[in-house]
Amino acid sequence: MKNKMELAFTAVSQNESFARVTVGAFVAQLDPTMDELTEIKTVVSEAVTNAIIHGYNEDANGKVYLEVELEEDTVRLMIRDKGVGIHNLDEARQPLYTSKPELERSGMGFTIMENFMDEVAIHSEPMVGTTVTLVKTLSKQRALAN
Amino acid sequence: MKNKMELAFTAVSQNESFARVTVGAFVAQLDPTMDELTEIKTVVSEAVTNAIIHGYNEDANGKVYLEVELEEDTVRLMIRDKGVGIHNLDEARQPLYTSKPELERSGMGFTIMENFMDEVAIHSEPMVGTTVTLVKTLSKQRALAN
Amino acid sequence: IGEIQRFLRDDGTVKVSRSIKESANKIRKMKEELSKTLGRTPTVNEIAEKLDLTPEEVVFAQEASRQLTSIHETVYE
Ligand SMILES: Nc1ncnc2c1ncn2[C@@H]1O[C@H](COP(=O)(O)OP(=O)(O)O)[C@@H](O)[C@H]1O
Ligand SMILES: Nc1ncnc2c1ncn2[C@@H]1O[C@H](COP(=O)(O)OP(=O)(O)O)[C@@H](O)[C@H]1O
Ligand SMILES: [Mg+2]
Ligand SMILES: [Mg+2]
Repeated sequence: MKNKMELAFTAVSQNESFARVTVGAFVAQLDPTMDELTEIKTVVSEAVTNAIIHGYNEDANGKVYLEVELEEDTVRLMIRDKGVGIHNLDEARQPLYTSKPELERSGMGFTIMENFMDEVAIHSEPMVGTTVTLVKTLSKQRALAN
Repeated sequence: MKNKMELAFTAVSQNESFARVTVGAFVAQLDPTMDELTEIKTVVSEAVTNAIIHGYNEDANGKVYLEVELEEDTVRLMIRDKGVGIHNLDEARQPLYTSKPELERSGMGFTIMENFMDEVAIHSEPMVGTTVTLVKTLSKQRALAN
Repeated sequence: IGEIQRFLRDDGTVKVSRSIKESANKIRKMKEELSKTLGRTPTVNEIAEKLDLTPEEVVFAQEASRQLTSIHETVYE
């Protein structure tokens, strides 16, 4: 069976933790391992923080959009903002690249997403916004162990 | 500051627990007491279950819509479905009234909402759907204790 | 620091923060215990079943406690 949820929330950093719980609680239905859960919550943090800090420059009038789809053992995440967009996507995806070194950003957000997820797709248009789509198939460790 | 979230999810009963926790995690930002949090999660269960079981007759093509707004110490919840609607609202709100006695429903959903929340408003139109709006102001017990 | 003590004080109006800390500690211990007995990381349901919580509540308690810890660290910095 397919199960889906869509979420929209105010672009303020206190909602990062809320987004982690919401996605984590939804994905919990597929019974991931605690490690897989941590990985998924981590990529949610990275993408949501990017939307708030980069997309909206911390303007609380912005809204962050999040979608999660579960089908069999696969989790499909979509994080979207209607913010400033990314001019040079190749540059942005480079490890350690950050456009905001003054905020002590690590420049590792996209690299972390690529490490923890099976698929990472980024669509962005300047002044329109950015959509990050992330896919991960869970390991079914428990099923194998039984 | 005002903080808002909007959620939509597939009308299946396994999402009831997800909805409870999501609303709980959002409201936790106001640091409620355990009792207040339990009350809020309980009314979310009641309203979401009503949308799934009564509104959509458990048809998983339906979607449940949920909104939460936080402002100062006040929580405003809105639970909406585009289901069959309620023909006789006065009757529906009566304690112990249920249109589905065969499911062993208690008929106490609306009564529980009225007991746990400060305001309960129900708008419903046959074949269009039902919207339940619930408001609760938290006690500020912590502030008083200081 | 006084704020945190008040925060955690047991005076009948138990704040979420306190109860969450207890659940989160139980989750952490259960995760360690099950990792040893199973020889792999436990799943969310395995922990939830042992602690009589829903899987969603496990996620919430873990995250809420992580947030409290970061508030705590900010205060003591
Ligand atoms: N949602 C977004 N909107 C606009 N720009 C973004 C967005 N996400 C990422 N970027 C750009 O991509 C860069 C790299 O992102 P990331 O790898 O997460 O590093 P960091 O967030 O530490 O800067 C950011 O510095 C920013 O310039
Ligand atoms: N979202 C809804 N859509 C359609 N009918 C509803 C909805 N919510 C409640 N009702 C009607 O109101 C009645 C009373 O609801 P409630 O007090 O929660 O009791 P119960 O769910 O146990 O029947 C239901 O039996 C149903 O007929
Ligand atoms: Mg980043
Ligand atoms: Mg009911």
